[in-house]
Amino acid sequence: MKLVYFAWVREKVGKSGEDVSPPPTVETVTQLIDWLIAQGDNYRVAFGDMKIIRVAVNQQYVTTDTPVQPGDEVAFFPPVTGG
Amino acid sequence: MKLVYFAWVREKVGKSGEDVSPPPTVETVTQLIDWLIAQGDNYRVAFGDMKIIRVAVNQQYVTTDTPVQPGDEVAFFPPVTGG
Amino acid sequence: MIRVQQEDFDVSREIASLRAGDLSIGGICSFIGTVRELSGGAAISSMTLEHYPGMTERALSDIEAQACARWPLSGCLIIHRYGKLEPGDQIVLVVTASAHRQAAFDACQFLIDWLKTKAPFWKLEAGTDGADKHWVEANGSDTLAANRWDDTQDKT
Amino acid sequence: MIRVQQEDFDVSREIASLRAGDLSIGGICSFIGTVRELSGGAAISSMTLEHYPGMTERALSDIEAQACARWPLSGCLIIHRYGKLEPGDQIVLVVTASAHRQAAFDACQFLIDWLKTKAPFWKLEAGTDGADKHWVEANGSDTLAANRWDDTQDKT
Repeated sequence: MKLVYFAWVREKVGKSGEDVSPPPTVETVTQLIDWLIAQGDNYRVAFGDMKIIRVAVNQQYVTTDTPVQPGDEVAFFPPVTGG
Repeated sequence: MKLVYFAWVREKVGKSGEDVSPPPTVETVTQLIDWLIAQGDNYRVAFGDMKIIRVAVNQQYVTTDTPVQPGDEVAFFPPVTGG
Repeated sequence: MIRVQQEDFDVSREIASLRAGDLSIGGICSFIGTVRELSGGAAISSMTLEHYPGMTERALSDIEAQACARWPLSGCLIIHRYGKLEPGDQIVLVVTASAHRQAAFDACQFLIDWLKTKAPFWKLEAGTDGADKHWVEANGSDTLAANRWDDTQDKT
Repeated sequence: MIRVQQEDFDVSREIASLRAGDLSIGGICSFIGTVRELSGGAAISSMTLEHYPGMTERALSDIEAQACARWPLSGCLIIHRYGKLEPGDQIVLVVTASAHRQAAFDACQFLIDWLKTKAPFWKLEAGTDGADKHWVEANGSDTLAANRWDDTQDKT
């Protein structure tokens, strides 16, 4: 599973992306985040306030109850500020 | 008093403008139009349907009960179609 | 700023001149009206725009002042052409610049709605055979579009 | 048509290319977003726009298709820049062309409202001392502006 991070989520996690292989019990975005938080303080800090985290799976906006699976590209980022 | 005509009002009257000296009894736009109509068929045709005539006195839109006086510039034209 | 002219205009150049280094501007809205080849279903070969010199400039300046009083604009430009134009030609340009995009959009629409119903211009269209010329009739939907600005003192 | 690029753009050239001799067009609305020198009251020296390559192009193409389905557009263009920009620089361009001006205005506003709230871009501002960098926070009024398009299937 490919994870990508943008803006201050990227800065707090400390990298712009990574390939991860969470256990099969990780079936949704929420479970993926919980698993990441258990991997280190950088994730705990980045995902500390989920109200200001947006998630895209395979480049489409999703809610946190969306399923994830091996091969997916999952992106985490703050509310956007383009335009 | 200076009269100016635009678009098909100009074509129907047969000139783009003229200097006129109506009698002192002509005190409003309506009275001016009635006086013009009495001057010839070209005016009768041009002012046949006042619903589609717009009037400006001294380059400001006015209603037909507006006073007119010597020295005024009075313009008659169809509803505008710019933009 | 208003201009009534026969010459064509270039929107990039006009926007650059309007901005003139004003770094408080966050958004620039512009509208260009162009000559369509069809008018009421019939093809036209050209259109001649007549206007009322003197009143046109006065009326455009007045409406520009109204837009500037109603919305927080950093800049405003109206250019309206007259004379003979062909399908595809530019007729009119409205540009509004503001710190805030909604003000720029609202003022730009207000100005073009006004131009359509109040600016003293008249279009004489020539058909493709060159002989058939007729004056364009005013459009009821333009009057409705203009009237919506009477109901609200402020749409920002 | 959508483009995501570092390079600047020229609105006249883009409009000419979008029109491409289409004589059914009667109105062209455009919006340019520019970098302001003040952000939340503090002067900035530069702004760096990060985006999500891949998702950006996909999302912009999707919203362009939605605008074309919703309004009768003859042409539509979105250009969004990324990378380092300075006060006064152009950030974004939206151009919509239609036979009818209201469709052009509505589609243009719809697209810029959407870009502000959904396009995956993030602004990192640098203060005038060069050291202080901070991520711009999303603006609640932008979300309200975008939401108004959910209530109406058709604003033409």
